[in-house]
Amino acid sequence: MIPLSWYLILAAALFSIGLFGALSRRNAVAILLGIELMLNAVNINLVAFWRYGDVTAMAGQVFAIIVFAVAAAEVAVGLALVISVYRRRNTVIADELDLLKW
Amino acid sequence: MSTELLIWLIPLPPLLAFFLIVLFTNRNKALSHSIAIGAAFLSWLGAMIVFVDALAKKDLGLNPFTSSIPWLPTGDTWLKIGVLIDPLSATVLFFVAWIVLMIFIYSVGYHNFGQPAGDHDHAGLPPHGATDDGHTVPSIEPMYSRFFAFISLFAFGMLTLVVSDNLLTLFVGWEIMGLCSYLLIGFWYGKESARDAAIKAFMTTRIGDVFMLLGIVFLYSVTGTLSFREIFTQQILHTLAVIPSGVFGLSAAGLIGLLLFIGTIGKSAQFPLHVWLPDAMEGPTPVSAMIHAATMVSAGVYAVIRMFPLISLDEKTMAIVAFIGAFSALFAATIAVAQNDIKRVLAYSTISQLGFMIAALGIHAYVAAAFHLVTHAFFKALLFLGSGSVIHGMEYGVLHTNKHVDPQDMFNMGGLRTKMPITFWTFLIGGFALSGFPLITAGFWSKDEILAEAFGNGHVIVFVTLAFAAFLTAFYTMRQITLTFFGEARSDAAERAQETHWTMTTPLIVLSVFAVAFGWVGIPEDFLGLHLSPSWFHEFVGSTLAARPEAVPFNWIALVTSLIVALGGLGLGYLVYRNVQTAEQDKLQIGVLKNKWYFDEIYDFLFVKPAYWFAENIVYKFIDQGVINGILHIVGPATQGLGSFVRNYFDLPVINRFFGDGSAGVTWWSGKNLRSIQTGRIQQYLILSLILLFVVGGLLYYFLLA
Amino acid sequence: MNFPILSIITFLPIVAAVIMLMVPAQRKNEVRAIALGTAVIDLVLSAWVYIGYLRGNMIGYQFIEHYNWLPALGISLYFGVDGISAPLVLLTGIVMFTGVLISWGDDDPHIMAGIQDRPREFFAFLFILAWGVFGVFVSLDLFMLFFFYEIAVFPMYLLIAIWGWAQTREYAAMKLTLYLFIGSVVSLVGVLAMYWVAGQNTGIYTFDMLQMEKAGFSPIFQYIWFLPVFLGFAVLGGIWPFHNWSPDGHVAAPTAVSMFHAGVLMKLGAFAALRVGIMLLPEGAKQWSWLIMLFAGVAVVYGAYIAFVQTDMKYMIGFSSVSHMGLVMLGLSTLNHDGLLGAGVQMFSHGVMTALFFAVAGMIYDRAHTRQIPELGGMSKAMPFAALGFIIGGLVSMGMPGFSGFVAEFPIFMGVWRVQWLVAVIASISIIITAAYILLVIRRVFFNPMPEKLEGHIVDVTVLDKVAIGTLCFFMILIGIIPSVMVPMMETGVKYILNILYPGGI
Amino acid sequence: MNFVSSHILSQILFVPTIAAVVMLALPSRNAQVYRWFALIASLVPLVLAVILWTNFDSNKSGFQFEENYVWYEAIHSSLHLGVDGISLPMVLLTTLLTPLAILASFTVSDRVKVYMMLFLFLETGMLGVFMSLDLLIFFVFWEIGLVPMYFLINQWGSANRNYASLKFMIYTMGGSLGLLLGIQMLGVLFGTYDLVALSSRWNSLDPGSVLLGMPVYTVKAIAFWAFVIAFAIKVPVWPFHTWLPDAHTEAPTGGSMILAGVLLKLGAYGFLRLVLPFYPDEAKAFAGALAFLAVAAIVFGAFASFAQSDFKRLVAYSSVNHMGFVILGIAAAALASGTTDAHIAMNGVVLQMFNHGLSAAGMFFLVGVIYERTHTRNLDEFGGLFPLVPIYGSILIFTSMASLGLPGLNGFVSEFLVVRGSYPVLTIYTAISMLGLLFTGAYILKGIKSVLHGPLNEHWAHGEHTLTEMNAREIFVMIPLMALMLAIGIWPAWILDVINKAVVALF
Repeated sequence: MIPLSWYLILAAALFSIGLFGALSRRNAVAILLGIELMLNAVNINLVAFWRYGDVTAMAGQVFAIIVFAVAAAEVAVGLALVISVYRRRNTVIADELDLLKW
Repeated sequence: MSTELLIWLIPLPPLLAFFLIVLFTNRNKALSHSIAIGAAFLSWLGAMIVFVDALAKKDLGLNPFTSSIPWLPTGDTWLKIGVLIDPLSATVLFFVAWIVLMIFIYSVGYHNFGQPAGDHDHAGLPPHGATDDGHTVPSIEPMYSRFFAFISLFAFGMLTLVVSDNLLTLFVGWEIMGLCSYLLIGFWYGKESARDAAIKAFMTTRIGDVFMLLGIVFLYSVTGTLSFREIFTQQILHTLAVIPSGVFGLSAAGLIGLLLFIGTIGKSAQFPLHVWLPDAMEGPTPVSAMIHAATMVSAGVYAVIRMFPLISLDEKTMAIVAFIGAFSALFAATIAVAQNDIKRVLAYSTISQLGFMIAALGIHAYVAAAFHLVTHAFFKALLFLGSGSVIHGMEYGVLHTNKHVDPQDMFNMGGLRTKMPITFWTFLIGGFALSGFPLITAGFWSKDEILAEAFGNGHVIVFVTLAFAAFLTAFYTMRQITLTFFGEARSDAAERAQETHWTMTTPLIVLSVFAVAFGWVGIPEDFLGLHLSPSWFHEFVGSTLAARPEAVPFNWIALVTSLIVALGGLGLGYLVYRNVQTAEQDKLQIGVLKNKWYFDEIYDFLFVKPAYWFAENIVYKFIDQGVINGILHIVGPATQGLGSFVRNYFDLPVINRFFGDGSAGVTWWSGKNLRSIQTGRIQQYLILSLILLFVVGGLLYYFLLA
Repeated sequence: MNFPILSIITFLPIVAAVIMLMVPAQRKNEVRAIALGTAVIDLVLSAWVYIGYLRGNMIGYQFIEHYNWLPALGISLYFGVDGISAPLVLLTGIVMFTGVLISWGDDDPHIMAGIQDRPREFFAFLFILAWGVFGVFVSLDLFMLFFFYEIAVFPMYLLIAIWGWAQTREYAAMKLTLYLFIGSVVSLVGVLAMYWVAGQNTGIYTFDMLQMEKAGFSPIFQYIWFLPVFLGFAVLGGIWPFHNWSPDGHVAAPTAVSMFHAGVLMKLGAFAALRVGIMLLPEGAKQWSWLIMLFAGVAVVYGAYIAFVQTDMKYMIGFSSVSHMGLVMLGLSTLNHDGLLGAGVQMFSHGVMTALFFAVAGMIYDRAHTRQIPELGGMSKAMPFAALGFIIGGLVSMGMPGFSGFVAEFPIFMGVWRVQWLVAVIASISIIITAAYILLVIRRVFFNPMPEKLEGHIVDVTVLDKVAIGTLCFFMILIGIIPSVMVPMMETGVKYILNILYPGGI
Repeated sequence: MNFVSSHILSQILFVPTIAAVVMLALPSRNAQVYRWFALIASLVPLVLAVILWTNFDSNKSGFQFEENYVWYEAIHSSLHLGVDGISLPMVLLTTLLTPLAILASFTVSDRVKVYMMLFLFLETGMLGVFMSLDLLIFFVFWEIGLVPMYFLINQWGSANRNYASLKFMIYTMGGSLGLLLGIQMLGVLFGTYDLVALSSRWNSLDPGSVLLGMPVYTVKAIAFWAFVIAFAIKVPVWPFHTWLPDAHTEAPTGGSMILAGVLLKLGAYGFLRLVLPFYPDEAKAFAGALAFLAVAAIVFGAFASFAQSDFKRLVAYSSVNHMGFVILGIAAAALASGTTDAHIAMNGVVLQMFNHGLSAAGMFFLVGVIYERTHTRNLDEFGGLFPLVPIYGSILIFTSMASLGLPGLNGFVSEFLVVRGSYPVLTIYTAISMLGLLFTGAYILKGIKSVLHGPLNEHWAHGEHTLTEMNAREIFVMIPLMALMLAIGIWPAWILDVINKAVVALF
């Protein structure tokens, strides 16, 4: 069957893509998408380890499900933030949102 | 009552009198002088009884009356004090008691008891007289009671000194007299001159006393005792004679003797410490008599006679003694010639006469010295009291005429022979005794014995000096008598002078009797080659010494010399001064003599002024204020400086600013410079953290896994 | 003793503080009354503890209380006093009581004595401070000790910054707080290290100091960690060269706070340094005692010299505190019977004395509105009782026999003699300098003629002030004349320490 | 009575303090109350001291009436009291002079209460030094004595009091620093402060062994000088004496009386009680230096006194001169320890301490009497006052003569003994010190001369500042002093054989 390393490579690739997206895109929504990709990369890892590890232990799947929940919540919060920012500032460009600047 | 106990009691009545008068009766003059005279009389009575017992006792010299008690605990032993009556002290006690009593009685009159109080007299100054129905009459002394208190204490001192059996109590009496002389010379302390004279007397004698005390201490620490009889035992004397003292190659005995003798020099006003005595004339006349005749100066000689066995151990010391004595005798006589103050003449003659005694001791003429001591005491007391009487008479005249002239200057007197007969005759007797008028006067016998001893034992120089001094003595005595009593009155005061009160004349008479009669007890056995009964005095007093001194064989030269000097001096004096009217006509008013060889000035220049200067500038200003305090005053500023230095140059800058505020400053600065990386761009932060992640990971990988 | 007296003493102030904060702000006198009542109760209780310890058999720790707090980490409320902490508890009670009296404040406008501005908050913070102080002295649990230590430090900032001397209060408050927190952080690291290592050695992870004493730290560990722990706490003890926060703090703080600060807080540092540094790391202490002695010896002379040149009364007292705390440290550094004994007594003696000093200085400042010694004078006429108090304090401070100062300093010097006589000789110089500046300040402030601009402005001290002064003087004289009211119990504590230091006996 | 006899020392010691505390509580506003209270309170110790004297067995050497109380057992120091033939006269002197000083201070009107309290505290301090057989207690009282005296000078003194009082205090404390360290060293070395135990063990130290990293003899020499300087400043020995004229001159009359009468004795007593028994060898070795300082004190003291124009300073310097004899005797005793010379010298020393206490106190009081009337101490402004104040004059002359050492009065006996004791061992020094004796006469006479004698200064004769005669109170102050001077001068045995035994046993 397919060795575990393939899944891990896939997850790493997916994570890197997501990371690149989060770092490079200027659009806040795109950054959010990047983060989502990273989360899902993690999910792949979790499930893969479950499958190849002790099948009776449910921890992997449980964690994956928790991650789904977190991701969903995060997207909701994230999009809400983006929308409210857009309403105030008429932009979703991350670089222009430097309120934390000194 | 045993004699010993009686001896203990003799000094006490005057002491009690002193305290009684000072504490209680000083307001009441009559009571005061009665107490004082009563006390003197009691002492006199005791002295007489003791004297008689002493005469009665077989060989008193070997086992005298003595008794002693422990006084000071010194480690395991006690220092004893006690009384001793041997022939010498018995004799001295005899004349002291007599003269003291006489002086006490005399003082009553002298201080004008019974006269009204002065108009503007006040304590501390001699009475100026009071107006009484138009005339001015002598007024009573304001400090009358005090005077009697002082002389009582004085008498106590002298009696203590005489009866004491050891050097310590002798010194006690000695010093008490020193105090009293200070108080009495300065009796009229209101007068600058009297005050300074008093201090001069005290300090000058104290110089001697200090050395004497040193001598006593030396003696005590060598022998372990101060009692005469224990010191004058063979082996102690021997040890003293052999131990070297390490000073001037003297033996211990020599040095001790010398130190004690210096004390005598001070007390008996011998050269070079004679300067105080003439000034001491500032005191009232009875005081002068007290100091010069009966007590203090005699005390000096008495001490030397007392310690004779010790002093005579070392010939060097004896030579010094002889020299001092002889020199003083001549030196003082020369000064006396040129004095015009009736009392000063007597003062210098005292110095000179004491010189005779000292010189006699210096040549081992023990008995002669003692003899002259006694006779001199009598006739010198007589002379002083007489001069006092003269002055008193003159003062009467001065007050009466209200023309002020110096009542003591002999050139204001003259012709008093008729005005004051008793005074004149007694004074004449005294004067003749002083100048050694042959055969009848006591002075002749004693002085002759000294000359005889000097000649007989071959001390030619001493003999010649003393002979010349004796000549001068006779000369100035006659000068004095002539100027005072003969011729015509030189001033109204002298005109008006009158005989004094009986309380003053009686003592004169009594003393004049002794001045004549006392000589007879000492007539040498082989006088003029005759074979008389042995000289009682020589036997008696001589027996004091363990080795009884031999009387010198009779010698014509000595006798003739003393006759010539005495009569020649008297005659010449009368001839020269018979008709001298004023001081200008007196050929002998030579500056150097009149100014006493300038000794006061020399001493003042050599000792007194330097002492003041040293004390003031060196010791006080320089050492204390300058050096010591100077150093002390550095400490405070030094602490201040160090403190502020630490605070301002270390605590504030280094610890406070650099470390304390400095650390805060660094924090602030670094924050200020680091804040620029706060871009606020989320992605930059993420990139940074990613880089950091890789760096840390790399490091961990490198260090931990590899 | 089942009656939880120590915890009552400790927690009473914080309770009172809370209650006071509930009182409406303008009801000043009620607030004051509550404060005074609390202070009195605490004084009585602490005296009870003291006497109880003295009357008891005086062995080891008494009045033990033990409550779990965070069992998982081995943290517990573990209270108890020994011969050294009992007097300090009493000291805290005294200073708290007198401090409240001093800062009572009446609303007479031209005396301006005490605290008129927001007394409610003032007393609240003061009592939080007291809470912390009591806690440190009584806890036998290292964590709790640290906890209370921090609690004691933080209100100082507010007290000084709000009620302090307007000119330097921000600066001083900040400086003080930073110094102390840095110090405590440094020692915290050490504390945690001890916690872990002790846990590793024994298997039980606990902050119980009695346990940790037996943890058997390796000499090298002790050698490394002694200095941070000791110095970290000693900063609060004002050890040279980390003393500089304290004079500024004293000067800026209001009177009562100065009293607390110099009287108690500095003892807190010394006490913690002793309890944690020396008792838990004895070997390290032996290794490093020379350095501590050096610092202390310098502090003694150095403080005296600087105090000598101060013209500001409070600065002078502040530096004299540096000098006297230097004596405490000197005593601790000797690590022998006499030295530790002296240090213990000196903690108490100095606490009372310097509290008195600051109280009087405050009274004078409230009236004359200056602390510059040259501008003062004639106070003995105006306020004789204060003058008497200051003079007695001065005599104590110059180590005059018959007062507590001598009883304290003499054994310290003896202890130093045993270790290094040279230090004793040098340190003894401070006695003279102290005498000099004390006498000078007494003369200038109290006996010199009063400057005319002060004439009529100086009114006598209030009854409350007299009570405060009297209380403080009483203890100084009592101990000076009858040392046995305190020394024996100090000695038990010292013996305990000596057993830890020299298990095999000396 | 049983209690009294068994605790007599502690009663003598603490009665004044208790009285002072009671006085603090007295509410009265009336100064007279405090004066009389203090006087009576100070008479109690005097009475007890007399009882002590009568019950004292002078044939026994060593300490009697010993008492021992716990004081500071943590450092092995206890309140150990006791007297022997040396301390007994000092106790008597102190208890005698304090009431007199208080009586002399009746004219003080400023803050009488405090003044009297300070006096009573002072008495306790001084007595404690003389009674204590415990080194630490000795030091305690030694220091305590300073404080009241400081405030007496500083508060009731005259113009230059600040300088004088500070100098006195700091100088003495500075001096006693060495003493403090020395005491600590002894305590550390032997773990006890008991005098008797200490001196024996201290002297039995092997001189070869090493102490504090130094050979024992070095340590001893240093400690010796530490002690000596402490006491020398107090005595005072030349050149440490310059605090004395200032302090004495500025102090109030009563203060000067106590200062000269008793406080100076503390130093000398320290020499007798501590220096000689603790450092016999060092004392012997350094006796020459000590004698030199003593002679310097005698001679320079006399000269300096002679140079004064301030009456009180003159008297103050006379103290330097007289205490010089004490030190001379001590040096001699150290040099000749064990011999009769030493015993005689020591007898002289102790007696001289007592005598100087009497005469100096008297002199200062007399100066105070005239100062209170004329408000000047300048000798040049007096003159010829004798007729105005005959009683005062006579008393002044009497006292001056006592202090001048006139035979028949007390001063002579002690000086004679001292000189006698030191002559064989210190011949030259003794001879020189005689020069000082000569100048003693000079300055005494100077004082009398410029106050009493000479032409009357009319300024005091009439007008508002007419000089008034001594009043009964003042005469009563002098009577006991003069009586004792005379008694000792005429019959010294009564006090000397108390001293003698102890001296023979100790030195």
